[in-house]
Amino acid sequence: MTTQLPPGMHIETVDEKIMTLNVGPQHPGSGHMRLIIKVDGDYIVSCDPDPGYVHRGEEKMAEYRNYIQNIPHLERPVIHDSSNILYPYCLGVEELLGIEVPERAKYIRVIAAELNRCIYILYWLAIYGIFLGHSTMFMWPAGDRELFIDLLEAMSGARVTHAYLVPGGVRNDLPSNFEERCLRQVEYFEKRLREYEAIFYQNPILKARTEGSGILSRTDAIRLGTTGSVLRASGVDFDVRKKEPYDVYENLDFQTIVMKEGDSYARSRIPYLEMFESCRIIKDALKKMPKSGSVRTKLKPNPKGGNDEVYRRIESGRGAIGYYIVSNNRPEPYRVKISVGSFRNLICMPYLLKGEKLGNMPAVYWGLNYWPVEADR
Amino acid sequence: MSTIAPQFRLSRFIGSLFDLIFWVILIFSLVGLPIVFIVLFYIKLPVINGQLMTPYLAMTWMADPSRTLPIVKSFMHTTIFRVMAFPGFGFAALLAAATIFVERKFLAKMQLRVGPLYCGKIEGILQLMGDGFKLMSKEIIIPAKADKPIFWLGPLLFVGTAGAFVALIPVAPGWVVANPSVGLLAVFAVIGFFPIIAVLTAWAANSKWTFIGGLRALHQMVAFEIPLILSLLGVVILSGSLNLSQIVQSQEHFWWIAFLPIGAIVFFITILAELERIPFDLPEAESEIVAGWLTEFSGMMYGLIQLGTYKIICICRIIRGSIPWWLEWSNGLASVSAGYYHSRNYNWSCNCTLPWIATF
Amino acid sequence: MHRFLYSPTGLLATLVGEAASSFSPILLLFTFAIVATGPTLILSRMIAPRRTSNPVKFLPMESGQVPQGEGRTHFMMQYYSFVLMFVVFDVASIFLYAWGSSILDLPKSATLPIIGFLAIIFAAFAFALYQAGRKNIW
Amino acid sequence: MSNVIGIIRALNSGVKHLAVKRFTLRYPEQKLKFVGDGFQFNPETGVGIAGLRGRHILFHEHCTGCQLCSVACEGIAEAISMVKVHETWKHNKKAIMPQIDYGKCVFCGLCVDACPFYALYMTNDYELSSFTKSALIYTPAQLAIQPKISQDVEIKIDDRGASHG
Amino acid sequence: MSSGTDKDVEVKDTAEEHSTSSENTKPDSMSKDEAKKFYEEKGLDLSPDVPVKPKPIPAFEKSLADKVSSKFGDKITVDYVRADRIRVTAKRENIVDVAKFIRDELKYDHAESVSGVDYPDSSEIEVIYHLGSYTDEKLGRQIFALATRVPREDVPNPGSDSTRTPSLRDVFYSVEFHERECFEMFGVYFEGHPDMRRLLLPEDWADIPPFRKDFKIKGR
Amino acid sequence: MLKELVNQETAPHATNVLVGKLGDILVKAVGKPFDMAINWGRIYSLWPVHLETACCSVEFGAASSPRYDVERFGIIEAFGSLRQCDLIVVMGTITRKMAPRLRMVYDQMPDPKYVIAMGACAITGGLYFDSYNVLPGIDGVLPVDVYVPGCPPRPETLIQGCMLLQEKIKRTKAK
Repeated sequence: MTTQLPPGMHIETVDEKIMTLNVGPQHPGSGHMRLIIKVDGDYIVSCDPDPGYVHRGEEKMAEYRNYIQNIPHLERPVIHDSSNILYPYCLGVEELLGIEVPERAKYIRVIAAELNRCIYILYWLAIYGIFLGHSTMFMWPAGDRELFIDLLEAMSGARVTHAYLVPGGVRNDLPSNFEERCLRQVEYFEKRLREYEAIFYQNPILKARTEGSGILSRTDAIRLGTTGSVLRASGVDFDVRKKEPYDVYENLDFQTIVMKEGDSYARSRIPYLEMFESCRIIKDALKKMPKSGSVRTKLKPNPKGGNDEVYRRIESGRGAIGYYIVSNNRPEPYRVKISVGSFRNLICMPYLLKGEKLGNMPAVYWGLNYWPVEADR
Repeated sequence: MSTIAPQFRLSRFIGSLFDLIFWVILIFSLVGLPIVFIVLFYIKLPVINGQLMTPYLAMTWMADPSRTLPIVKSFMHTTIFRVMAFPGFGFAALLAAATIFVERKFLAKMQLRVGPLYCGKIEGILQLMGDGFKLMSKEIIIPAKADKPIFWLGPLLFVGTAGAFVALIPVAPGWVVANPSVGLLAVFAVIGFFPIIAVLTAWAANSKWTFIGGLRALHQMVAFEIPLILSLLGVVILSGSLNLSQIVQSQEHFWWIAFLPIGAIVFFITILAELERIPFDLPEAESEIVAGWLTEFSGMMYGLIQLGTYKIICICRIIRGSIPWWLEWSNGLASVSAGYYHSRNYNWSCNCTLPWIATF
Repeated sequence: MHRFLYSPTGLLATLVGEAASSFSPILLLFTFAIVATGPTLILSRMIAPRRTSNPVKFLPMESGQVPQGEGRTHFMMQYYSFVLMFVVFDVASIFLYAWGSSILDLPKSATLPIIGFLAIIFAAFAFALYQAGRKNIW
Repeated sequence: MSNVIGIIRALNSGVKHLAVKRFTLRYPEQKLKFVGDGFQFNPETGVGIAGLRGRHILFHEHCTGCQLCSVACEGIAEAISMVKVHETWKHNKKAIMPQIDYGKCVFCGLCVDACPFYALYMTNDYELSSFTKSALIYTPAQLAIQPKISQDVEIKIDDRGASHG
Repeated sequence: MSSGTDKDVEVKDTAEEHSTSSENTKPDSMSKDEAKKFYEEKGLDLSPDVPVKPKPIPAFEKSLADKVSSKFGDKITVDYVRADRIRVTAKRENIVDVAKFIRDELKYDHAESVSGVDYPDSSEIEVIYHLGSYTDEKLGRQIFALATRVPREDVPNPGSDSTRTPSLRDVFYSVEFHERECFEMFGVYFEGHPDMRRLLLPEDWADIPPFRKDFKIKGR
Repeated sequence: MLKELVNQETAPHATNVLVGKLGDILVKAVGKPFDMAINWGRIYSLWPVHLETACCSVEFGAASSPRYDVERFGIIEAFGSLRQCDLIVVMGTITRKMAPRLRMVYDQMPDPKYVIAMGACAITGGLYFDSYNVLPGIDGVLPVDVYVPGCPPRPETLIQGCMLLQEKIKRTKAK
């Protein structure tokens, strides 16, 4: 009697004792996605992530736009980390077209990327705070984030969607007295960051909620192919900025933060500690940056790539972002594939949530540093 | 025969009745009252207190404080005044409103922002009135498969039980609505109602979130009730009475907190749990189960439940005052924890120092 | 006073009368709260817009999805033991008040059984707390 | 015990912030000051001049009707369409000028980059909300109007925290 | 929309004219430096469309590629070996063996992405696994691109036509969601995958898989 | 009128007319201040529903952050059930998968409810005008009250949009 259903379709069987909860899309604890969670009492029996609510077909549309027109598009998946998601694209296109980037532009790019990383992490931290019921931890990072937004606004002119990095450099030069202002704000920001320690990270109630929940062992972290803070929280020392330095990261002074516990607490703490490193990088880059010079190599109006392909990656706030670009002797790329950290970490969700208590769900879910818009592309 | 029956609907009939009552009251107050006063001028009145109460005098009573005070005083000692106004319902409701507003501003300051500002010109002082008006003019949605009578009754029962709670609290010497000799036990009896109401409404709403939330509320309130009871035992032993007024009077010289610090801490923690305040906000943990057992409530129903909740908060603060274990100290701590943790709209643990509550 | 003590009905009447006089205000405030706030619900029903044409509005809230299954189901809650403990110990601990309020008038030997009683309660509490620490059995 | 100390430290941290200045910018009364007059572009060096990317301003006397801005927007948002204008300008032989639909515009600034005649800039004006979609379409005449801007508040950092004065 | 395309064509024409005219003025016999000077005087762009300089083949990557090719011989083809990047194409019959060899012998332990590329001209869809390594220090910079080609049908019927390849989920666990995405976007069915369901697209999607080249988006 | 009232035959009808007219006058006299009071309450108590549809939610978060603090206007992100909300801010792109859910969320909210279309994607589709999975604006799904352009709009623009919405509420009838 049972007919063969086409793949992609299945029939739900309802168990009396197991309750199916749709966490999302309209749910205070979900982002732009849905988790189909089955609970037996207070325990999660299974979790089936259902992303795709923001799937906009960026990769398909990139095939119809030339290399410059793709810039505003490809930063949309993570608008609050837009410099970082454009970074590998610019690197890849530069490799395809054989463009050299001026030295000063490289430093400016690194500064923009690090500022943007801080902006991303602060936003994520704010969300993490409010989902653990800590509204002060929403307000403080969301407010301090504005300091860096001001800096990037002065650099590029837009609050979040900067479209600042382009193949060949950056779009405009730094404004006057930027360095002094940047140094002042970064120093103030480091002072502010230490305030979070007492109210959030050393808070016993937060620790009780996050410590020991959703433990991901080192072997599992490698096997599941996780990336970014999830990977480093499980004790794997891997950071693309260190392992495969791009632009001028090899000249700069910073270190990778690694923790061994692999639980939600470690996953929430690593991005926080990385912000201190970002501040170090910014200060170091401001010191080492050439004070004047060109910031952009001019491109042809409609540059064409060869019959070639390239895979470039960088480290963003959510993990490695890789661009796989195939070109085809045309002004448009033949295929663009964005391999993003959020999508790679998505596989952890059913793995970690199974057997957890329902109360640990927000801590585990947002500890994965998951930004649904990026994962859906 | 069947021509009338299908068209007649009880709900519509009752609705029209209420409509009628509304208009009658309105027209009476606009038209009838002036007429009454006009008529009063032309009718002879009896002698009161050796004075002929002319209509003129009756009018001056309203303006002359020396004549008004005796009447107000005698009214103040009636039970109905106590129930309605001072230690009773009106006072608690006003206090609850003040609590919400002060908390909102206080929390905003702690989070480096302003809080309500534009509603009511002066620092958003009318914000709660605005919220109240809005909630009153919102549609009330009853879910399709809900158990309607219980669903309607839920908020009313909640407010009513909170009111019953108010009745037991001595606010000042001699100012208490109900003064039973076993007042403390009555407090526990009233507290025991809240989980039942939560579970009933949760079950009635026929939604998954309310269901889980109601069960969590039940379990949490029930689990913390025995520690709550035991933590107050020490006070009863020391003061030798179960009457709340007598307990208060027994601490005229020094507070029992000096002898019972552990009990005090246990009481503080358990009362937080009983009130579903942060960090014990599992029944309303909005990032897991949308709004717990409040999920399906809309409009004024939600407003009533918020009113009830804040009333209980105020009462519990007064309990802390009337069993003055920590007084300023506790209120200070509570005020800090307000900014420190927060869930739902403005559901902060306890609230800021209002020392005049505790000064008696 | 003695007169009432000798006649059981008189005692009952006294007790009932006292209870009525001291507890009735509670009931009065309970009803007053309902009477005072109930009209807001009716008023709200009168002045608020009501659009009942859309049946989707009355579905249970399910995060923007069409709900699957019933809201009222058999549901295993792992905290059931708390309720059992409550039923047993809540009543028992209320009795402590009877003892506690008159402890100074009682002979000292009366303390012994109550200490035994307390020991039982606290042993059970300790066991419950110990179980609470073992998260895996919740 | 460490838990108690942790809670007390957290409370202390919260209390300290009662003395920190409020960070709020009271928007309708105060407005943020931005770097520069708006985003501009120098086609000769190929590098832009930093500034806020608000709505555009069109200098009629420079616009030649070359459609480069429209073409630049072609694959991005298709916000710019060329419309006939009644005026006949000296440079503009085709008598067409850009008309921008802010319901589509994404404020990327690539049209400004594309304009080789210094005719299109972006200004500091960002208050564009409206009740209808059609009010979001700005004709060339509307685009030529210099926006009134009163942006004077800046972020200040001192010992008592950051504030807006 | 129509006017837009017209404009597009117009500009492309002008651009081509521009480039052809500059080529025409360029004398045929010119050394590289002379050409550079010529371009600089004209104020024209210097960047070539296609990088021309040949890069040396790095030794470490070459050794890795040799290991694979010596093991499998002509079952696989090594497409290129560049700095930090190796690309190998295997037939779909032995892609599982190749992947196992790469995992066990070369110590690549996870897949970074699974991408498909549609080639309608040769009627094939290419599936590329970008593999990386966390455990081996030396492989930190390396990305190993393992590709395979599957036949493509003009009228796709995802799941029940010949566009299928063995799944690598048992070899690299991390490809699970990537393969699901590849399935819905290209219609490549991965045999042996435990949960081959739709992931990102809406439940009622009834069109052909959207990332195929014959799926046209609006107005293009 | 008076004659009709006195006349035995036309009296019932005329009384009805009179009473009806009196009622109209009363409703007008009472209704206007009543409307004003209720609208005043609605203006300063807009609780937006928590529905993040796309990336504009970042700027919505920024608007409720300490810097822009929309709680000044009484707008609190009612972090809970949609049954207690009255404003739905469509934060960006609506995909085909999200559209039915969006409509359902809107349907389940209690009346009166308001819609703000935030960002270019919500207004016209914006960048994704030719995407296969994105709706060209939400006008076909929801009745929009205020359009807030930008990609994403600055928080100031959003606040300006909210003020426009307040103006709109002020001029509508209460029921």
